[in-house]
Amino acid sequence: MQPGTVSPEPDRQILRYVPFQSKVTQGFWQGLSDLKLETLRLSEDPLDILGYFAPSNYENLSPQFQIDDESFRPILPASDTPAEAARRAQHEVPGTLHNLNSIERFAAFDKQAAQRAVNQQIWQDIRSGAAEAHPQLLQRFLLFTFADLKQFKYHYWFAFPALQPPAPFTLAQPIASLVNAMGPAVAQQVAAACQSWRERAHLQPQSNGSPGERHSAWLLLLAQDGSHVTHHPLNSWQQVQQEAARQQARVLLACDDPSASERFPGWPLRNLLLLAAVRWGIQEVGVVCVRCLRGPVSAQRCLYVHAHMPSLPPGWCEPDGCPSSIGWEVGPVPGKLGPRVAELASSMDPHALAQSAVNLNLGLMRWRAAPALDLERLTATRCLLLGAGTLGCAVARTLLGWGVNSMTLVDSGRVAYSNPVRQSLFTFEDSRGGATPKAQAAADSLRCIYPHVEAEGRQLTVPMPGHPLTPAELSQAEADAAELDALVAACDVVFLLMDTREARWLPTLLAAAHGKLAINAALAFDSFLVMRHGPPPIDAGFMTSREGHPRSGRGHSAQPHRLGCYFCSDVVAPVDSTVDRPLDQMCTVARPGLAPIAGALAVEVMAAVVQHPAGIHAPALDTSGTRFGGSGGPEEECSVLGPVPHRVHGRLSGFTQHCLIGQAFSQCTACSACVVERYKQEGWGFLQHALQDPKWLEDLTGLTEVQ
Amino acid sequence: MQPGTVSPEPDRQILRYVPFQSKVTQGFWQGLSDLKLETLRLSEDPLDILGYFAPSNYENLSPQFQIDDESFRPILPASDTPAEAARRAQHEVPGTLHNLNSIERFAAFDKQAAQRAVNQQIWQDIRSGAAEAHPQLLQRFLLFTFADLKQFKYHYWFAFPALQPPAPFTLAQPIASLVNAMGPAVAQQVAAACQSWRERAHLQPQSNGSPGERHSAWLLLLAQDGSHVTHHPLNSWQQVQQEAARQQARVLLACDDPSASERFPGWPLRNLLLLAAVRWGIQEVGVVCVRCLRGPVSAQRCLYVHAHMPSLPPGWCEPDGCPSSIGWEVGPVPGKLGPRVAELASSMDPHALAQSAVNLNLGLMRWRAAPALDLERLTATRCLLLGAGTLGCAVARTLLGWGVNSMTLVDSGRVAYSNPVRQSLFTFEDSRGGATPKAQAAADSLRCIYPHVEAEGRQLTVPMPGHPLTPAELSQAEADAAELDALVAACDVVFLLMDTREARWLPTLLAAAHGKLAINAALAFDSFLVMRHGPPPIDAGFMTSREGHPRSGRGHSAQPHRLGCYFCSDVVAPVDSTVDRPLDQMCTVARPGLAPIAGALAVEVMAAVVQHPAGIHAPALDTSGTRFGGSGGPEEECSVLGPVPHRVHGRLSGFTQHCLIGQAFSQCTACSACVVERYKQEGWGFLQHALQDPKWLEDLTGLTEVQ
Amino acid sequence: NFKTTGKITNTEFEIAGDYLTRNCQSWTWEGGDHTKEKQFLPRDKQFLVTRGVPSLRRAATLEDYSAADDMLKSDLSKEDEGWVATKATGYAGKSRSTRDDADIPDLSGSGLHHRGAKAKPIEDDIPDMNDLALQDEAADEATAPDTPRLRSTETTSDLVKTRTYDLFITYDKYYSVPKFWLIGFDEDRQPLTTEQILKDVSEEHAKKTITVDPFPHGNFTAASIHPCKHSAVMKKMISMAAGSATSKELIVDHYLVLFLKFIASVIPTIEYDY
Amino acid sequence: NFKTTGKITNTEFEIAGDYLTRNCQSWTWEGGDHTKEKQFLPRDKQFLVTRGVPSLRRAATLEDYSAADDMLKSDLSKEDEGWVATKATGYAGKSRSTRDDADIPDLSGSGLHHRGAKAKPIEDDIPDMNDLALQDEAADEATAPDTPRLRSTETTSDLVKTRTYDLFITYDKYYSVPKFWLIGFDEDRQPLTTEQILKDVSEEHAKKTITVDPFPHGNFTAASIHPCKHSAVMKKMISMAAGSATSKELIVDHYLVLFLKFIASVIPTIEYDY
Ligand SMILES: [Zn+2]
Ligand SMILES: [Zn+2]
Repeated sequence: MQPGTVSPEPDRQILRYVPFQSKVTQGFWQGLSDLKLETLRLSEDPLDILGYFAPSNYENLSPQFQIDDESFRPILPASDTPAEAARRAQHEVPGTLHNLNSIERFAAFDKQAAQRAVNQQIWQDIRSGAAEAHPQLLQRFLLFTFADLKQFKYHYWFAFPALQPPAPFTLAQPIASLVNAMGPAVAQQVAAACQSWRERAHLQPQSNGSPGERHSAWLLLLAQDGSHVTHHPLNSWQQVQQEAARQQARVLLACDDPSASERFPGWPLRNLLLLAAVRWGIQEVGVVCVRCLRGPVSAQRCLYVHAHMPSLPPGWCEPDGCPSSIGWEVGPVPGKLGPRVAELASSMDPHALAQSAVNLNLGLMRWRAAPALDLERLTATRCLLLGAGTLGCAVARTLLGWGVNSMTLVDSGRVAYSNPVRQSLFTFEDSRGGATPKAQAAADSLRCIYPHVEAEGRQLTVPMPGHPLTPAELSQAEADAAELDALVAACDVVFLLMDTREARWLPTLLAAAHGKLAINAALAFDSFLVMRHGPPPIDAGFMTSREGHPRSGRGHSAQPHRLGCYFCSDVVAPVDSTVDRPLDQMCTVARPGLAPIAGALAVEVMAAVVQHPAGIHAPALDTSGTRFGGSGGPEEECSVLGPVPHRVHGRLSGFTQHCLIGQAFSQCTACSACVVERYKQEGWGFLQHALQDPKWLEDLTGLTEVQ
Repeated sequence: MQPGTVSPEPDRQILRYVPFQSKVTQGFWQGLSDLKLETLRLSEDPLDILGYFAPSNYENLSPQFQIDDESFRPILPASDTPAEAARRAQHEVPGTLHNLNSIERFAAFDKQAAQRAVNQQIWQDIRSGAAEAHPQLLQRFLLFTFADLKQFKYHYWFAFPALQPPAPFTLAQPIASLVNAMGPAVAQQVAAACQSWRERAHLQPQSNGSPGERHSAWLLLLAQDGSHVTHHPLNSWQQVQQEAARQQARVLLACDDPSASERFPGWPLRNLLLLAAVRWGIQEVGVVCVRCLRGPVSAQRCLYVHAHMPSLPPGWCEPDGCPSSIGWEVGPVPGKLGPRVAELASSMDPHALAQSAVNLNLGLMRWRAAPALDLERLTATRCLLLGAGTLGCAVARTLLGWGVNSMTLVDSGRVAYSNPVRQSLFTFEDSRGGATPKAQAAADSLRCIYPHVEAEGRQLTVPMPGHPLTPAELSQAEADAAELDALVAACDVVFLLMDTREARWLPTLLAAAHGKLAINAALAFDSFLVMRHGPPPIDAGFMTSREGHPRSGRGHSAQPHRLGCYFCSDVVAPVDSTVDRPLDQMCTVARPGLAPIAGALAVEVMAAVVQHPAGIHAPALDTSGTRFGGSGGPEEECSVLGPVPHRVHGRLSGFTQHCLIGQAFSQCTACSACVVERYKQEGWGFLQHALQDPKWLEDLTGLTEVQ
Repeated sequence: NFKTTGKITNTEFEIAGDYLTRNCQSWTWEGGDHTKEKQFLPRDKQFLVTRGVPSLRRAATLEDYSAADDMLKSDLSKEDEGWVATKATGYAGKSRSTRDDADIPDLSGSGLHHRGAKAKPIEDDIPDMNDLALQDEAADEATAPDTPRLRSTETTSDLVKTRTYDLFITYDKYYSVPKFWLIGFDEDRQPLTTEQILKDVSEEHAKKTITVDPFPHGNFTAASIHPCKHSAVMKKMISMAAGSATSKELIVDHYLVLFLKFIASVIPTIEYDY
Repeated sequence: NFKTTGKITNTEFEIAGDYLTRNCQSWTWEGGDHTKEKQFLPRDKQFLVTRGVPSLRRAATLEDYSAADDMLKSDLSKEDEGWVATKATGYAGKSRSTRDDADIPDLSGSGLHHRGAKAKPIEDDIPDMNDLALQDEAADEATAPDTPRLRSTETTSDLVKTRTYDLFITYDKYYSVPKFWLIGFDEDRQPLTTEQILKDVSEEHAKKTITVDPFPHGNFTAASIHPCKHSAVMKKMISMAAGSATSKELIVDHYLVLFLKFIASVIPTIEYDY
């Protein structure tokens, strides 16, 4: 179709241009995804979109061409507002989007046919004068995309077609900065005229009432002596030319130049020069490549290009003689043309966004309230929740709030109709038919709240002393005890959230045997107890073997340096003198506010312990300020989250709350050295005996003698 | 088909029988529903089921025929257990269920054809001897059902076919009790033999290993002198007959009789007599209708019936001569045959079950913990929750726990990705895209938890002083203020759960203006304040009109008998000497346990106030036991739920909690008489001024002079 | 041991159940749904049952407190006060035999259309069955006269239609006590709603101790008495029974009889055996 | 009023925005998505924006504290300490101009394959485009030499590919302060993840003050600096600026310039104008 090619004159340097680097925002991909899902569906029809570029504003920065959420304006439903102005600082360029349905379509699509269609449009706009009236039309672009909406992965390829003249444009003189080419004074005049053009453009409303369009190219009329410079639109070439002849002035071409290079102008100049050659038939032209520095036009940064046009063979300018073009963007391999891929799962996948939002929100706590907070230590804590009822649900939710990522919930029950109103992880649907196991439903619910949490539910009955087992049940109980042992071994913190006292015995023992932190919460009708268990007897420096029977018959032979467990207070310990009724040996009827309070406090006690440098050995402070345990340094008193209590007793009647301290009891049936050691040595054999005959356990620990 | 009918001998009374009254348990309908949904779907094929009857056990009680969840045993997958025994105390009878797909099918189905089929089965069993071996076969029944699974409405109709002899059976002598008929001694012998039969039956395992079948009819061999009685199975008629002839003994027929009537035996005797007539060809027979009294056979209650058989025309007993039958159950209209309807929505509709379970569970609280608790007063309390964030969600959940039925949630925000882990009514799905309004999502979530709650969400911005409004925003703010006023007027309790101090001002004023209880909760990083606002100034006996400016420049002119509001403590009040930092004027970064605790406490404070006889005027107790307000009686100190606090201050650092009292401040910008009065008089005009210029408000109240 | 705790083991439950079924033959052992078998009890002795027990009066109409009840109540500590009602027959035994059967006033309002506010006139829902030529059947001269729904002067029947109950006792391993279940039927033998059942429960206990749960050995839900305080009450009753001079040595076999006496104070209207 | 509260009204925001766009022309007003227009601001002045601002270094490598920062910090009360970081350029102004451009060590590890652990070698995902006969185009003699991704000794280009940012300032009516938003792009002009953006945020503020929210005037999400403490910090900065002898009378017009100085302490790596 090209009537002929002419080689450049050998003595002149070829004019070279810096290609655009495309910049696609997440907003564009979001818009494309929405459009495809809601409107396009399987359509591959080409779409009119907009792109944006601006003169270079920063040194050294490669030129950029932006596509963003506003690029879809031409295809969005017209609002009742007037037609949008171009964005103030940028030129708005029409383009064509081909969104294809598969990676194969993306590869096989006849891109060159699409390219030829755009070439034709640009050629028409040049020849018709449309591009003189709207110079941005010279910068029409093509975009091919394939959106993998499941993986938030977007394949794309831009073309910025530059029509090929019969031979390259050449330099009549080397490229120089405007200042060097014209001298500082004239350069300042020219820059000022360009600045005036840029500022004036959008201030003039168009005839239809919409804001003025900012033209990316214009003419400058430069007085012979450089004393004054005026700016004119591109389509006034004839008049300006005549005026120049009359005034003996020079006409210069000016264009906003996205390139920051001191040696090469940007891509838009290419089609502009072709327009000058084709439309105006000129042989050479002086061009000011307009660049800014942090806003205003900078004479220092502007280039002056004196371009020499190739001679156009006869008939070359005919309408059907549309030249071919180049302008495909390079791909990820340097220098090699090809598509790119944007992987935006982390910024567009709602799951990833949720995770990020939650983490950032957690981080806010360190900002001023608790800068020393070791969040990672908390979030990495693996929690085992024994019981998924009112307390279990409340604890799990507060753990989620702290960002704790790994939770295992154990419960043997199923969701009943009366549960959801008090057990905050269940809905009516879970209770329907009464068939959903609580542990499972709770874990599922946690994932619905926060998909990243690693929550697991185990339907398991905790073997309880005093609930005799038939031979048929023994093997199941053995398996349950073994599973529970494994679960305790695999976690960092055990929460005891059951509704009977006896169900807490085995987990208390297991936590002591494995040296894990145990947090205990128990409710009465309008009071609660939240406590952490002390460190295991071995850790605490207590002798590990049972030297015959306990040393004396005295009941209060507490070890001076160890905090007690839930069962240590079965005989009234000296420090804990308050009412210590069996809080749980009654029906689980409690004021509705109690479980959320106790559950939240249980987690906050855990958090305080985890943040304390001494961890499970953290000393305890009671309400009166009395301290228990630790090696004595004042810095030990607090964790980042404040003093660490041992037992928190609260009452809704009167709205009181107190921290108390209870020492370990050497005859404790759950955490004393002899019990822990026996379990470690004998395992199920010991458990079976203890479960079947709690009295035997009392004999073993010497509690019988104390009674 | 009936070769001929013979009229009864005119001189004898016709033997009459009490029909069964069918009894269908909810378990049967549940099973049928499951079966239809999971297995039958649109099938209308007849199904084998089981029915149960027993001898009369209580006086006067009409005879019953039971269908329940075990009735489906024949069509359930065979378990690995041996064939089931009949239920110990009952006879198991085979029947045929026709479950039809629509009410029209139920009406139009050819029930008489189905009836003829059962007639044929019974006729065959009589003639073949099968009914002698298994007398329950005589009681085959038919059941037609249509299950409206959406409305839990079940149409049903039973038939207990009694084959028609050519003429009715008649009484050879009047019916009498066994004792009257045979004398007490013989009657006791007979009853003892029957008791022995009943006890022995299920003790003898069948040849296939399954437990013995309890026969509903048998033979008695009664020695001439009544000295001894033996029992024999029905199919030993020939031998027993011969034995009787040899011993000069009488053979009596015995059958378990569900009728309690002293004058009429029950339905099963009908087909049994026909069997005797057809199979044995006898003309008359003595029958013992066996009845029990609370377990054992009662000679007093048993009837003795001497039946006279109609003479059977020749050929009547042929196989193809199957008689017709009667036995359709009467419907709801007395004496009129017809189907019945069981409406089981309240016992099978999961929504109804949930409501009932929740109510029953709430009732447990009154059982021992708080017998005087006025639950209705609490559940009828209409609550307005301003804010649906961490606090709003926690409050709504605790209100659900108390059974509060009406909640309106107000919030202007939308669910963000970081919300669900801390705001317990939202899930990840709500935050997806960030488009769901919080108020709406929270209300929806409440209904998912408990479908009966009346929860409404309003997306509304509370106008705040110090946030100046442009003219364009004024009309929206006016509408918002009006809506808020209406919401406060329509509720009983307002919860202030926003995250800025200034957002609480207008609701505080509105609660005072409408005399509603306001409960306020505010969070800092690790501390919280939960308080109730005092009664409005007018209620408290404060002068209602503003007599010029406040009386003096003294800042602490608190009214002695009114508790303060949140804003009363803006100048340090004498009672409230603790730290009173602006708890909420910071970013909502709080330890995760804080919101559930404060939210739960807010509701519990509300519950204590609502339960107190003085309501909003309830005196307050602080932690030291100091009392404020009330008329002085000691009985006033507590509500059923304990002392009512004014301000509850808590800290997670150190796990402390204290109740404090703050008096009302006569220059308060939110609850003082002059402010409340001005709002009542001027409405929006006053609000607009106050919102736009908080300083004006300070001038108005005289706070400026105090500062 | 059961004397000090008020609890019994599964084995003791079996012993007491055997005693009950021997002495109160309206109670029998059953196996129920074998797929739901509890291994700690024999396959054919999973629970105790008695069916079709009549209930002639509603709890609200019962005014004949037995003196023994008051005695029992006054002796129980405050801890258990919720459990034994003042308005109940019970401990003293079969005071119901002294009742006058004419005293059934509140039955007159009940009956078919008494099944809750939702029930429309039933005729609306029933298809036109005129096609079914059964009319003449009703005239069958061998069918006994229709049973009246309430005691009337009509002499054609000596029967009465009244509420009945199916009652179950299971063993609750968690609390180590028996658990009592009831399903009620109205005068037309249709299932009672929970609300209706509550009218047969002592006012002191209605809405406090009754919950509705899936029956563990069958495929239905039933009202049950929450067992969490059973052991405490049973302990009291056992010590009182043992203390009374007339009673023979109390053995665990008698536990369920005692238990049923206690239940009778909760549900005074159902005339089951013990 | 803004001096005592640190807050500004929407009208003052407009005034300060006009001042900023006049004096720092890289900032412009825009209207954004008109369906999301806030009525309290003019239609074409909904927010301020500057695009394509380069960021040559990561925050962790910035060690050139300005003395003024330390001064500022020491003067702020404990209450605000989280807000002004020690490791930041900021109040003292354009200390960045003193930087040596050769000091870009950490860019060497960045680039195309730096887009997170999930990124497989991109070639795997790209379809074979051999069918497209474009190879010879790359040889176009009029195309300037390829821009290197990092500053190298190659003399063919004087350009560099580096991170850039689009920056926005909106008005937050709730807190009555400006709110700062940023979207980042990597060396290949592909969107940065939040984690990557955090590398451009002062270590004191990263993960503490940055949240990701929907941009109120567009259809995208962006990182933003949480505005809840802006008023307190601005109040401090205003009083310090007013106190300094060299400064002219501080008027509300200067508010956003001061605000951007404050933001520069939070995000020291982005060389925007103020
Ligand atoms: Zn212990
Ligand atoms: Zn006030």
